[in-house]
Amino acid sequence: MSKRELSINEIVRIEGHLDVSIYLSDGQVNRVQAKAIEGTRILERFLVGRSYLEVPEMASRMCGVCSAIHKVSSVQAVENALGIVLPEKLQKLRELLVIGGHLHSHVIHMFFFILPDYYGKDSALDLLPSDPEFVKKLIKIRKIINDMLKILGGSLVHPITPVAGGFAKPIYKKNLQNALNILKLLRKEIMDPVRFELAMGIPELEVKNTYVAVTDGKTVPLLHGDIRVFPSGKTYKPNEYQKVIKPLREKYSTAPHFLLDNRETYYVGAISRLNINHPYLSDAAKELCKEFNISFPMDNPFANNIAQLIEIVHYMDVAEQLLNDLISDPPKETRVDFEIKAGEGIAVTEAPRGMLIHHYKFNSEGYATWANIITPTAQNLKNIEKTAKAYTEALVNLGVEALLKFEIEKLVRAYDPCLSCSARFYKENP
Amino acid sequence: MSKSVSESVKNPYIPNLAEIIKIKSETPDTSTFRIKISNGSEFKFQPGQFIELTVFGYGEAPISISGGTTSKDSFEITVRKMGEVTSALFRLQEGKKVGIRGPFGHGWPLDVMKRKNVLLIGGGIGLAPLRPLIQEILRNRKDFERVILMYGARTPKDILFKDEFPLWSKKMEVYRTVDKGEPGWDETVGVVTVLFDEFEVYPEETIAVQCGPPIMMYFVTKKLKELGFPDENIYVSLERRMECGMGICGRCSIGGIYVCKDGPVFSYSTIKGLLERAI
Amino acid sequence: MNKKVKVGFFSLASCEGCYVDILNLDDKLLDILKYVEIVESRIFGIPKRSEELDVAFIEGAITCEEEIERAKEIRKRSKIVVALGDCACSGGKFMFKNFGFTGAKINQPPGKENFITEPIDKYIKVDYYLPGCPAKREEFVELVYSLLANRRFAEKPHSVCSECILYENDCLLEKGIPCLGPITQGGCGALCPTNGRGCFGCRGLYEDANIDGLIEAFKKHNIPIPDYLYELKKKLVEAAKHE
Amino acid sequence: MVSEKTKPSKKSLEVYLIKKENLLTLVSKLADEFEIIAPVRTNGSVRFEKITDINQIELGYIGHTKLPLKKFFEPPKEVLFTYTIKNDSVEIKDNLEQIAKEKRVILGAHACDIHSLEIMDKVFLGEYHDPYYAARRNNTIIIGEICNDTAEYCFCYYTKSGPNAQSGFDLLLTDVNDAYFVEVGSEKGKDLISRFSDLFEKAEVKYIDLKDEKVQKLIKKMREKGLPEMDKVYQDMVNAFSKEIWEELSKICLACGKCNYTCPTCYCFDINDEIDPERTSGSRVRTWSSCHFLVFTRVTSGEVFRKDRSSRVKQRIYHKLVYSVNEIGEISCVGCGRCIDVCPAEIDLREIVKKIKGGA
Ligand SMILES: Cc1cc2nc3c(=O)[nH]c(=O)nc-3n(C[C@H](O)[C@H](O)[C@H](O)COP(=O)(O)OP(=O)(O)OC[C@H]3O[C@@H](n4cnc5c(N)ncnc54)[C@H](O)[C@@H]3O)c2cc1C
Ligand code: SF4
Ligand code: SF4
Ligand code: SF4
Repeated sequence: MSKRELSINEIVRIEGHLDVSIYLSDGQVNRVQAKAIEGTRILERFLVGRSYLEVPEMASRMCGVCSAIHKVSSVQAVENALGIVLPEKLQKLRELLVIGGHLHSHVIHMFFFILPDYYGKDSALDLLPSDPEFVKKLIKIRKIINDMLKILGGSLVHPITPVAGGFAKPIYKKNLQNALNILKLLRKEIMDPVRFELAMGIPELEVKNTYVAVTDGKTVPLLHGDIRVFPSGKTYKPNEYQKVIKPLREKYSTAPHFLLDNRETYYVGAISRLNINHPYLSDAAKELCKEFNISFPMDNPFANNIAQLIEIVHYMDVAEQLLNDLISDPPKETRVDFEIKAGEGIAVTEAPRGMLIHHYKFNSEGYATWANIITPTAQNLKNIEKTAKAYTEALVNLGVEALLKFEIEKLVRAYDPCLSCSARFYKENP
Repeated sequence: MSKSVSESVKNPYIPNLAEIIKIKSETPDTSTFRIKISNGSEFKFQPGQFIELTVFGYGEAPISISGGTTSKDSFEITVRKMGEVTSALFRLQEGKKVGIRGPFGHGWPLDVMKRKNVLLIGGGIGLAPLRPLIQEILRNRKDFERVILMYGARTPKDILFKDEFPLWSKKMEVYRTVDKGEPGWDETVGVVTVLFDEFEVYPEETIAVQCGPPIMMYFVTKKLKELGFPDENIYVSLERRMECGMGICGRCSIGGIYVCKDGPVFSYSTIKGLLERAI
Repeated sequence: MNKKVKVGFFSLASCEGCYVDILNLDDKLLDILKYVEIVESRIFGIPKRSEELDVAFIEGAITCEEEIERAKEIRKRSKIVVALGDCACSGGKFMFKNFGFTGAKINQPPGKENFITEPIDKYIKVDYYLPGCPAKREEFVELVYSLLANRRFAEKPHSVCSECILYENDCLLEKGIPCLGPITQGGCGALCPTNGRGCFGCRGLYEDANIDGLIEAFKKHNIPIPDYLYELKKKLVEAAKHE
Repeated sequence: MVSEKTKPSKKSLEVYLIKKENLLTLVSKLADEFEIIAPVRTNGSVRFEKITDINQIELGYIGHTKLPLKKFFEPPKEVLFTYTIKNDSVEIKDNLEQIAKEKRVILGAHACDIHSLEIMDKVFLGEYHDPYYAARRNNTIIIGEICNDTAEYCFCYYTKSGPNAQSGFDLLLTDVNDAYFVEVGSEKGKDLISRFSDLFEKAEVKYIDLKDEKVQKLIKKMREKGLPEMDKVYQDMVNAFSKEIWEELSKICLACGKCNYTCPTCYCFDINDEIDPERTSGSRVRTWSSCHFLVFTRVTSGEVFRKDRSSRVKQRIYHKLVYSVNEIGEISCVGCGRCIDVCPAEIDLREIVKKIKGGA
């Protein structure tokens, strides 16, 4: 009997700390554990007792990569609690900001975290000597997106402008015009790298998964919609999330794990969004799917990356549409008035890495009395374990165990995990 | 007042290039640098004036001229390694270029001291601006009556201009003290003011000039007043933060006067009348 | 400069926003790489090598034993340690992080009723601080360049307000929006107030912070006084006693 | 020093009229040659900016801009010179050459701001000449404007710097309904008129009266504030130096420095070097500083000469009303009210002086 444990410590090029342990005996894969080893920051605890003004600021600090969506989701949950309804145009501005954040995050993930894998390099910077022009192009792309984020959010990490009731600062027509110009520039630069990566393809691995994403039956929604499960087709209202999404504490991890209905692992992320909402992709995104023979549903866990690339194109189209709308008829107000009162608010949104839930209760003075945040990566951990097990088995069967460590890292990375936001429980001493 | 250097270039903010021609270590953290203006122009100054010293790549700092009255084109500064600019200066070797603006300000009142007793009081690096005055006095020794130097340093190692003291002692009375003695030190131990017990002074006929840390000047002045010195017979050289040296940057203002252009040497009667406390 | 400076990037409990913001330097980052070699960084994809380092940048607060050990290990092999960002500098979540959890009872993690996040300098010596949430990327460049040029890293001994006025912003206090600008150390270019939102103090206290004065100013503008200001005051009074 | 509010003598003064649309024409013509700096409304408040479009100009704004005109003469941050270090030699390149090339017109300066520049002149062009300031002053044409109304914080009447401008302008406009009444204050101004003579017409005497009426109205309105005359409080201030009031103020002053940065006559600065990482080139930069910061008087040994906040609160106010009289012969408050407007602690110079006069 040969029992052993293969551990992969501190997977690089992901956001946060994650170890993976694979327990093998006699060529059999017994168990795979995804262990969030992030020191705990128990953010919800910080939120309790804070005023509605501060809650989104602190919630934004869940994650430095996708701070835009955390900020906006948090603000949205606050607004729900206080009964604030945003005028349509401010809503559109919010969406624009979030798209900026998604583009920013997808670009980092696809070009800086994923790309080196396919080159067999440690770091995107290692590509510098062999292909400086390419690296410079990637950097230029980021710069363009950064310029856009700056216009809409006021800062690149932890955007400043979204506040309960709207925006902290007016965003003028000329700002929007600038953003539109920037977007056009982006389109010019980004299509080559997107095609390049789509052409590289992904490892073969078929695993049937359950996919969960926000849906509204009209678009690929980011900020508003119901919770849809695929393939079952079951749909839940945002305020029903606690009925289906059930937390599970694993002793080996500082992050909570989640199961659907207490039994099923599920996948959230770009792949789920598109498996569920692909009919509503923009024309250009659909074209691209055709060009690369992409059809839905995709059942390869690595296909999340393909979905992210498709999304880059889709989001640019949506952003352009939004900008054109807003430029032709810019928002007149910056912020709507509201009164502070007790209430409970939930925001179910789509972060770059998948479905995100912010849920707060406030007392009558506007101080948070309860908070719950469910991040995409935490929801994915169980599915990471499931697919990593399947992939390990496939590799062991192929007799390429030597590649195991590298390939499993690659698989984990395909999920675009973000540990700093998922790990929020205190690490109990064993 | 001599403004030769600032006049030779039109813009008073632009330093004149100068060369370090000699470095002499005085104490573990203090050295004397002899500096020569590069374009060969004359450098005239009065004892007590200061320059703005640039170490290129680091910045500027006000430094008193510590010697060289007799030379036409070079002078000395004695600098303690303290912060950014001064530390950078210590990394330079002979032959390297620095920048000089100035001289700035008003020096010691030599005319007032003539035919009087002179009491020089220095503390630490504060002896540096007194040195050109001492040199001047010794060169024209007969113009002055009794000349006394009181000097305090932290330890015997920290005493500046060690090899000049023997000569100075020959031509004037020298009293030294250190805060912390060590084996071999047979002179006084204690703060500068204890040296007042060593001799007798005649306040009316004596001009007292002092430079040292603010706390020293505070106590020395208090003592001088106790001894009966009239305000007009007490002079101090003040230190303040300064950036321009020309009374524009506002940093060295004390109750309406500027240490840089109105000082750094002041008669106690001037600063005593200020709204703000100067020492 | 002939030999490149070896640096490592590490993160403890944090959101990694500081690193993302350093990535946001974009082409300026390439300039820095002329002088700097990144020998260890998870986010740059450079795995643990346990080499000796010239400079270690540590992001994140300390929240558990492992992180204390990790910080000590990094300190041991680094000539210079830089606390990067508010989490590392102050324990995170801005200056009010450890102060007064008002309102409802807090869910305490089991067995750790007095759980608190700590700045790294509680456990190791820190040579430089880059405050802010996230740390300001331009300031990161400034620090790297000062180290290269053997210069002192310039302190920012002024208030956020003094930067706010340079943008000719209308003061938020006048609009009834709470702003910690008057007691917060500048250097950020008053980024938040300029974008219409009150300063949250992410850069730590301004050296002459007048907390009482701010409380008075809030009162004058009918702004409810956050509890943490009183807590902060208590802490400062205590700290002064210890001096 | 401006001592009395006299109205312009009807005979000796050259006065013109310019139609409002002609003023715009004038500005667009000047724009070919000069940078135009004018009041512009952004986010609700008015600030002086380089304009790119004459429609941005907002003449007739009431009160003050947040930052005064000093930002164009002593910028918040400016490079004085740059240098390169090569082997053993150093080459210095003075930025003055660049500055000397700029040509600017400032449009819409109010009386208090115009006078503030005259005060700054005494500092920067006094015993020592600051060539950077001098170059900018030389390069700049000032077209002032008489205020249409006084604002909450204005008290220029009590500092003898307004509401009429006596000197310090090249041209001075007064809005007289459909046109501006134009007074000439300098050779530069005269020059402008003769170069663009087709845009101006001779003003009838009645316009002098119109202007005078306007100024008198402003004076009347301001006098209702009942403040002490600031140039006559010197002795009271001197006597009040050790009064309790400063201790009280130091409790609420946040030492934030906004009052210094916003004041048109606060000029204190810092000088530092910035260099490249290879230490081969650098620049000497000057930045604004504030006497409210501890670092203002801190020297390397760690000594801070104005450590107590009360001494710093005092410094600014005494500099304006006392030290300035010793240094340049006049008070250096022009009554613009900016410091009162921007102070988060709502510290009000006028109230302080009133209290002191009242024996506080
Ligand atoms: C009139 C006068 C004469 C002086 N003479 C001497 C002397 O002969 N020998 C000597 O060793 N020291 C002298 N000093 C003190 C010397 O200027 C400071 O030690 C020096 O400025 C420290 O600069 P730094 O860059 O090394 O220190 P840092 O602390 O790095 O200073 C940074 C900057 O702060 C400013 N600064 C700091 N301290 C002072 C200060 N005391 N005065 C003015 N600006 C300051 C300078 O602009 C300097 O560039 C004198 C100071 C004054 C005002
Ligand atoms: S908005 Fe905040 S930072 Fe700006 S001046 Fe007001 S208090 Fe200061
Ligand atoms: S603006 Fe007000 S609070 Fe700030 S330093 Fe000036 S007087 Fe003090
Ligand atoms: S002191 Fe205040 S009122 Fe006087 S000129 Fe300065 S900013 Fe204006």
